[in-house]
Amino acid sequence: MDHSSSAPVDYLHADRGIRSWIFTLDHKRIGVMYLVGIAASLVLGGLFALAIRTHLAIPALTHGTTPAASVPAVGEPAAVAAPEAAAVQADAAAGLAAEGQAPTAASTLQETPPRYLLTPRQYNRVFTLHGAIMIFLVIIPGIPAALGNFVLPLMLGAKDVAFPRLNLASFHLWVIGAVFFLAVLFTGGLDTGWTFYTPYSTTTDTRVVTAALGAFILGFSSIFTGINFIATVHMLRARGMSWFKMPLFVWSLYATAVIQVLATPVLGITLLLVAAERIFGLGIFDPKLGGDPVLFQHFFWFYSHPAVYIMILPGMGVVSESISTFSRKHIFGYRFIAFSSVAIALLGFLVWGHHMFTSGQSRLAGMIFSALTFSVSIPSAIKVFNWLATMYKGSISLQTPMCYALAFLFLFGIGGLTGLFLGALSTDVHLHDTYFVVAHFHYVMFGGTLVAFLGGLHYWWPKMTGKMFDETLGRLGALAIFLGLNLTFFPQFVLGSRGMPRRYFDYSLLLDRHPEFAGLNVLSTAGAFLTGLGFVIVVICLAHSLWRGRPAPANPWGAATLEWQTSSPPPKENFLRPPVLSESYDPYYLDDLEYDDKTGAYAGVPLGLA
Amino acid sequence: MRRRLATDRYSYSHGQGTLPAAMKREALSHNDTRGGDTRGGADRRAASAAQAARAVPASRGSEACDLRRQTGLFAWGLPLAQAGGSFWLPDPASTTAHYTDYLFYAIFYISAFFFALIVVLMTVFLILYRRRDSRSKADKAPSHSTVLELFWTFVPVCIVIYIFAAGFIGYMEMRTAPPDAYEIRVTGQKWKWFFTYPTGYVDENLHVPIDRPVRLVMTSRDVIHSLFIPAFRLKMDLVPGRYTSTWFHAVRPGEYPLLCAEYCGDNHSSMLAEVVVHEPGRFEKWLEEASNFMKNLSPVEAGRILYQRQGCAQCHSLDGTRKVGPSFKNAYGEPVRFADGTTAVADENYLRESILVPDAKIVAGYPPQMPPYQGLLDEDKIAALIAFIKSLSDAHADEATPPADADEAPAPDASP
Amino acid sequence: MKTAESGRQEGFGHVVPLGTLLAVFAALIVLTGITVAATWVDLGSANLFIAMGIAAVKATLVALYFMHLRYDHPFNALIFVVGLLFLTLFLGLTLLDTRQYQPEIQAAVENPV
Amino acid sequence: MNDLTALAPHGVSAQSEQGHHPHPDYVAHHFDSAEQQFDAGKLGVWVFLVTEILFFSGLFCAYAVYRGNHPEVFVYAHHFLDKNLGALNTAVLIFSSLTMALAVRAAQLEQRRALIAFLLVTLLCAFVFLGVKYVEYRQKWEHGLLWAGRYHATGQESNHGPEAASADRGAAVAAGPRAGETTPAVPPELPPEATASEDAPRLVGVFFSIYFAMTGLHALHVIGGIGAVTWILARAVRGDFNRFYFGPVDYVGLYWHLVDLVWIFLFPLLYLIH
Repeated sequence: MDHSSSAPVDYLHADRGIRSWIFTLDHKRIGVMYLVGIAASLVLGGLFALAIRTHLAIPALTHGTTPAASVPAVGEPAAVAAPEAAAVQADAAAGLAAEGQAPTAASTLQETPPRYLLTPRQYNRVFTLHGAIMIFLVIIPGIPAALGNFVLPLMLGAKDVAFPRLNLASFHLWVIGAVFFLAVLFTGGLDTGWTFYTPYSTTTDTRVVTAALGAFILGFSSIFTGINFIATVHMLRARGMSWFKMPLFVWSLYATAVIQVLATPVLGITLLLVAAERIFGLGIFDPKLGGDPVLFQHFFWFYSHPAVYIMILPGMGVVSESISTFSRKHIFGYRFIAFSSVAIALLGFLVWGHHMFTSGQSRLAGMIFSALTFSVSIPSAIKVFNWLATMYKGSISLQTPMCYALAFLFLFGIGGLTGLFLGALSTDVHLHDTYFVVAHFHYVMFGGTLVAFLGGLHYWWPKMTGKMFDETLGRLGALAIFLGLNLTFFPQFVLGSRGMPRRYFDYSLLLDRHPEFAGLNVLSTAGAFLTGLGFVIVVICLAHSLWRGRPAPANPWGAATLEWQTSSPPPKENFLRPPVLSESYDPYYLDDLEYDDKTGAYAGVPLGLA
Repeated sequence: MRRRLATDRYSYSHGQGTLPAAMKREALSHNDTRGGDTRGGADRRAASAAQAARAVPASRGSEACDLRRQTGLFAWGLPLAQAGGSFWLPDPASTTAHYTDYLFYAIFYISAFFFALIVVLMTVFLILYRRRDSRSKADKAPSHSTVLELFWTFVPVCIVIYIFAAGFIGYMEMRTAPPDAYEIRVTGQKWKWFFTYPTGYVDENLHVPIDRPVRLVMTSRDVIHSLFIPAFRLKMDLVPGRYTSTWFHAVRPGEYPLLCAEYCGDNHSSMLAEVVVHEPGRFEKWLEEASNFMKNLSPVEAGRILYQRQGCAQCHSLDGTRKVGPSFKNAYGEPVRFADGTTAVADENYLRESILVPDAKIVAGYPPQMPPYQGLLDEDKIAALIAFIKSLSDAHADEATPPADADEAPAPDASP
Repeated sequence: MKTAESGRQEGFGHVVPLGTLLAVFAALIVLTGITVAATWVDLGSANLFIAMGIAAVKATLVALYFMHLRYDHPFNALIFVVGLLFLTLFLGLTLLDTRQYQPEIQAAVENPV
Repeated sequence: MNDLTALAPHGVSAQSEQGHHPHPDYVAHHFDSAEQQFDAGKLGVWVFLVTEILFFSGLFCAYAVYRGNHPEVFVYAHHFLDKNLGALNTAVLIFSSLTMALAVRAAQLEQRRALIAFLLVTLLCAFVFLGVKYVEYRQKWEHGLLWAGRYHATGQESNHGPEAASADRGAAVAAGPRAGETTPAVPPELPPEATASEDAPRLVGVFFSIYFAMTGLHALHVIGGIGAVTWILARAVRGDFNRFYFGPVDYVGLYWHLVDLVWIFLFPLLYLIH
């Protein structure tokens, strides 16, 4: 790669002006725009998370102490009321159990100021929007659309994705979906949980139809990305790049695209039916009209379980890349990792019933789904062991992307293993819909996908922006997020197994019997703030690099995949000459790349790359 | 609204074992007399409520709670200090609980082993093969070994087959009720539980015998709820338009929390009830007494119990404050303006009609959210409720007594 | 029509002969006739299978000839079949479960709460 | 629907023809050749068609669940559907599939006038199909044979609504052209046994929910198809297609055949129940 003076202008400076961004066909710019949108949604979702955690710490801090401002028992009864009435009154006022103590006016329907941060209606809207925003806006498009869009054509040695205009349409649909969600936020919110379970979603008075249409549009954005990636991987691989010369991140994006294409349409029809239920009274899911609510759960989870594999597979792809590169060692068991991605994608469609063990599903179906659920855990185990085998006898440098990869191993380890508790029938009966489930999916989604997203973001940051970030700040952010995550969600495992149900606005009524709920919830809230701090550090580190980061070399980490064989940031056409691979090329053969202290980069051309 | 049986119920650490013997007897005896003899029940409850109401706010009824309360600003009692049950699981109290506990700890130890394996290997490799001058490149090592791959595929497969089998066996036990089980019908509605006993008596707490398995046949009146009794490791959704069933056989007398586990709206977190497991032989006596509270109590007191048990308390207050529905205080005999602009005096017929078909006349400014009680309350129950409402209006308090006493309902009512 | 600059070089993609298209069309119309006719004969549950069988044959004809699956890259046919596979998977397991718990719904219909 | 190929003019074509202009303007810059572009587009359309199949799978699943568990409802309710109109619609759609296939063939053979003619006939068939659908819907609307929430069939005074509440709600809300419910206009072509059984099964409203959901979604796809074919017609008139670049016609053709395919299954499932 000759860095001749007349190096072509990079994609960031190739065109100027806002229109060159909004109507760009360049996959790299679309990736960057997705990244900005997803980061904003992540901040919004994160703020909701902090609101929930702050709210849930208050019952612990104020239970059992004499409340500061003791509001006189509401409407201290006059002559007629015997203490009985006062007690009933306190009970009717809902909230704090102990009579004599100022009854919390945090009951639902009264307008008196809540003693807690949020009233029940507000709390239900906050946790619902936290779920919906984080899932539909952040984590489903997350790695595939932001990092995948940028990196996939580069990794394949292609000039662009197969259908650039479809790619732009996908981003525009994502923006429209986000606008729908904002409309929901500002016009009364949504309080059905991100799961839209009927008949609650068809009888509540919140903005279900707007949210359903928003998610429907985001579904199409996801389908378009899926179509694009499948066509790109099939048709636009560099000359000489067979299927087994593709990087593992491309394999994981391909498997993810297959899920996106096969599962998302079912979510589309489900959401349309919920909207039709509310607008026309269609009656397929509404028991009063002869419908069956459990049928809705089948429709919903047929998409939503494969959706969790849409989230985790790209994360695994990023980890495969990072661990091999930063251990300076060929990936161990390339084909097994590649095929396990595809296996997870296909097996993921057989298991949706394990979300419904206690929902009135029949025992036979429960047995079948539980058995199939365990088949999905095997490919994940294979991947983890292969990553460890890759590190064996490597030369491991703990740079920021590697910190995130190892944090992923730790956190996904816990997340994956706690899935065993929820897959087994007799333990799931106790643990379902408790904080154990909340902790499980946060470990897998937050600890798995989001940590891998940050790892990938740092890994390809030099290629995207042409700037190197500061290592110490990067590692500090990774450490803070790692500790914060564990402090937030490990206590929730104990909360859940000891019987605290999820989506609870207030657990003070349980504190008499379970005083430990107080301590655990406060720990979890502390963890949430630590994680929030971690994110602040990450933002500072990356923003700092944009202005004062040193210019990034073409190959700062010394990887052999094609995206590192072009300049950072790459030109608009990605490669000066389309790369041609010979038979001896191997994306993970790193021995031909030497670290050069002066330039702080890896020089040399990988074996087999003309 | 937090639903409590009555103000005087003792709540103490869920494990019986923790209480000194004396205190346990006292709590239990009180527990049974409270429910047992309803004749004095109301007075006893009134008295104990008064005593509790005057009690110092910090101290709850039961001493055990006080001990823990004094130990810290708030109850930081981490599970380790928690008596009964184990670190992870609350105290088991049903015959099928051991299936869950056994498998939970089996999976826990398997997971702990593999997790430790991963973390130890990761840290060892990290330290042993950290990049340093003498080790700027990786050693030559195979990048593929089918034997190893087969090994760490085969081992997990065997483990998960075992876990599935254990889970399935326990599950079938939990979901197959023995034929002689004592059947109780459970109805859930937005933020209240109703337990209908074979005698037709409806209570908002689940009283069960200890010497027989109990089968719950459940459905919901509005949205999906989920009956969750952590101590029995039992959970089953209540789906509207359909019956779901589950069963348990309690092993120890005492009181256990019953929670709603499926999100059902604003008061999902206070849709609580108590599972009261009676001493052998005490259950039948309790049920017989409770079933005909209508006969034993004066209409006004029966009306008050109906007010609490049938869900009126949820939305209608007794002291004039506005809630979902209008307050009952001074409601009787006063003119009422309806949403459609017409007005009428709130007489007996209006009250009866509003109970049976609430949507017929909606008071102005209130949401039409009241569920119809058509077919749920029979004639003398409605009369009792109306008597109770009358007793709350100062102007007409005296009228409440005579008419209701006239038609003493002889037989225990059969309708739920 | 802007014909390609160079000579009559054969374009790619298989041109389905006219005869085949018309034959397929005729077959489809006949099959529609048959499936309608089949409803006059009452064979009990077999009717559903006959109707579905005929519909499947018609669908395969459309897919093979009108949609060129027969002449295109086999991968496109694989995509189509995988789509149908996942459709049957979704229907199959959902039907299995709903049929299992149907008695519980029937009970609630007979004596509602 | 979605035009899957980009037509940016420049770019190097590896297998370039000998012509002086190696990369014709109908091949996108990131594709090496027109054939690669065509194959990529074909692959993309087939993947899109799979999403359509799975999109309809939700309704086929609802159909299968409710027919599997309540066959009597389907037997009772299908009498209200007019078999002849259904058969006519099937024939119309199959014919439009033929003309679409002929249009694709014409595009490949660069017969521009034939291409335009066939596309016009396809559009015509599509409008005929929608017309017949309108007749059917109107007929159902008149007799109150609507979806579960609005079902209140006239001519049968029995409480056929699943619950009194929904029937009242149905009656109260059933706006639309009909006057009161007084006219017992039982559809003339109903076979005798359909009206004989007074008490319609409890779930008959759900049958019509599924009927309207399926045929309604299918009709929406026909309308989408009309839009796509019109776009292709416009480009054909403009002369964009040649034997190396007829992808869009083929892709819209594939989409149209799928819409026909879905109807091939809908027709027996809804109309020919026995």
